[in-house]
Amino acid sequence: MALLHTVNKSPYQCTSLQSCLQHVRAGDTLLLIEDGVYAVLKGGKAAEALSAANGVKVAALSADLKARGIGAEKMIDGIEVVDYGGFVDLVEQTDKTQAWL
Amino acid sequence: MALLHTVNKSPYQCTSLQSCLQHVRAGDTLLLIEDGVYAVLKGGKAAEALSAANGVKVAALSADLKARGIGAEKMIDGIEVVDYGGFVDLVEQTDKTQAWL
Amino acid sequence: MKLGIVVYEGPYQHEASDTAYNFAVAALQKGHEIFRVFFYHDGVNNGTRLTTPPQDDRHIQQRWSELAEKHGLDLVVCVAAAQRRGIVDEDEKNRHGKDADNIAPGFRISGLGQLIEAGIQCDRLVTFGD
Amino acid sequence: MKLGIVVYEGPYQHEASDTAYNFAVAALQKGHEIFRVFFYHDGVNNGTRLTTPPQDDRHIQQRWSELAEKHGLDLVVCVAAAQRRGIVDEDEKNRHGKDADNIAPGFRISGLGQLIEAGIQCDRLVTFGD
Amino acid sequence: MSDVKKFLYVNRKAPHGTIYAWESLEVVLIGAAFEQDVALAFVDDGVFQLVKGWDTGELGVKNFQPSFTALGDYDVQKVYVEREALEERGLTEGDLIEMTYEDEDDDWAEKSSIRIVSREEMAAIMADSDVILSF
Amino acid sequence: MSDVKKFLYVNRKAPHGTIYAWESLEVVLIGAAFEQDVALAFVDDGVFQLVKGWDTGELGVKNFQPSFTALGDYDVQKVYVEREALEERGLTEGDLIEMTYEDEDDDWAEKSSIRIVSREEMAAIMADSDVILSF
Repeated sequence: MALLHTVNKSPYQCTSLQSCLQHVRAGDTLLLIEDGVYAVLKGGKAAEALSAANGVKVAALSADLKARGIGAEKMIDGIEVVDYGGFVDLVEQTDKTQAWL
Repeated sequence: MALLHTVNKSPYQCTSLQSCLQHVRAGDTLLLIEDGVYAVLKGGKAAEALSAANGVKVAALSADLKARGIGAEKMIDGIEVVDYGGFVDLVEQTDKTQAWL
Repeated sequence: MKLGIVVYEGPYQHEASDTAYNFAVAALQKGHEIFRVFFYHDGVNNGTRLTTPPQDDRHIQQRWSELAEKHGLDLVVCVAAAQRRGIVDEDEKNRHGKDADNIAPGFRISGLGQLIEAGIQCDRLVTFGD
Repeated sequence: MKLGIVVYEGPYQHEASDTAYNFAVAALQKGHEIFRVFFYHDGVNNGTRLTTPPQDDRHIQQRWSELAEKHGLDLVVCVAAAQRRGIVDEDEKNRHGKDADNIAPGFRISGLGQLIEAGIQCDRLVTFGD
Repeated sequence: MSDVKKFLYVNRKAPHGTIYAWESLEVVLIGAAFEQDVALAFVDDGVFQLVKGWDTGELGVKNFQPSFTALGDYDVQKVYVEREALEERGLTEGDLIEMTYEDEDDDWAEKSSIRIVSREEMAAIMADSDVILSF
Repeated sequence: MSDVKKFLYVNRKAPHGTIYAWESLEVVLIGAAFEQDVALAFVDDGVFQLVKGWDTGELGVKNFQPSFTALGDYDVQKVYVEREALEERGLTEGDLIEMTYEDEDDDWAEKSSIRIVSREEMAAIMADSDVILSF
């Protein structure tokens, strides 16, 4: 029963990414949306926690990355960038969604 | 020019208390309100940071403590409990207020 | 798949309603069915027709109303949450003796059971909030 | 002292409006002057008269309206923020061609300059938000 | 798909500061009528919702804690509370309200609904549910 | 009290996720007409408001970043950005938009409004202000 976890808060302001990462299981997918996309910033303190998430696919929403000026050159490796259609696909490919509000 | 800093978020959910404590100066006052009062819990991880705030008066709003079941026996030492009138007095005794929203 | 979408925050203040809307559009484009969009907590504030956002910005309520009309979406505003926030339709206006209503086209006010029903009926429930 | 109070969040969803109200009552009891209460961001939602909260709970809008009447408080709702959220008085209703208004007694809609003026005139500005 | 789904209410926010805790509880109360398999999860600041001894008089908001206590009457029997979340906050099970249900398979004996689980168990509980209502 | 007060706008939130950043900027623009001594502070996630290169088309919201760039025309000359906040987020001054003003005391030379300051300096700037508008 794979979960799609969505995180929408900046990891610099809020502990929700951290809590999410403590509850993900191998095979789950984590999708960063809204201010949650700031977790992908290369050289940022929050990126370390993200890099350590083993066995979990990590994606980020393109609309939110672009709106915040986060281009590919500013992102850590291993992040799949998806558009809203890709978000829908992730919801379909997993069994249910948990929003870490 | 002494500041009154108000923090209204749980330190377990949000980094605003941490940021506030990085910006307080000797002679300032910190007032915990709303979910911010959870910082006073004895034995809680967040209480350590609060105890380390040197030269700063730390107060917490009684209405918010009571509403959350936080009695004196659950609080770390050194916290002044004030009611809404005491909040008003703190505003008057300091030069200006910064809300760490 | 059959989707339920849940929105917890009002328009403009939080991005939640924008994300939910963009997600809904993408899901419809991919041919999925949206069983219901349920507005809860401050999310009920998406359903007032009295907003006038700046002309060079998106009109969040109108977007929802137009999407509902085009695709027959069921936009449900929780009645208990709506009473706390002042979202009122004709029935609620009469029931509570109010002198105005403000519900937008395509939205309807109903009970929390509609959220549970969405959970039962839908293949997936996706929540957007703060 | 002369106080300015600023409220950034709507009723019920966040505690901000409760804290601001309780603070205002305490300040008045101590003989301080409240120059203005300025409602910004979602705070404008405190100013709708269409809410019907549960009978065993506080009525946030009515409390503000009654406090304003009793003490001659100036409750100002920011017009730009109000337009985004659908808080409308008679003038705004006519200006934007709306068919209803929802402003509560004791509240008035005005510009952001009222916030700056409060900053200039008041001895202290105290902000409540999320 | 079976007729009965496993509903999991995940509560992660402190009470009073926002209305999420209270309005989440209202969903649970309404949802009880739908005869689904219901469980509640309290993680992160959600555990503060169950800390006993609320006195909301000075704050001036309704005290909705009694409704938690009444959940047993609504046939809510599974209340999972994360041990690590309690420990980080300096709390123990003794700080929490009592929540009970009557076990019809055991001569209606009154039993505690609260089950303290590890973070790993909590993750498994989420994975095992059919529908997650996130608050 | 002098006729002119030192107004400090403290911005601590990321753009887009909430409207605080945008509506804060609207206050600055209106406030400019009041001829007070105005300064902006960007701490915590507030520094994200100044990261250049926003493209809000796919998200579908208005791009209000140009209004930051125009603040010089509103006589906003002091924009303090906290160094530690940038560093923790993997950012440098080069990631930020350009903000300039024309210095009337220096033959209207165009100068950068952005001043990178330490956390300790930021605390002193807060202490030195008369009115803090917190966002």
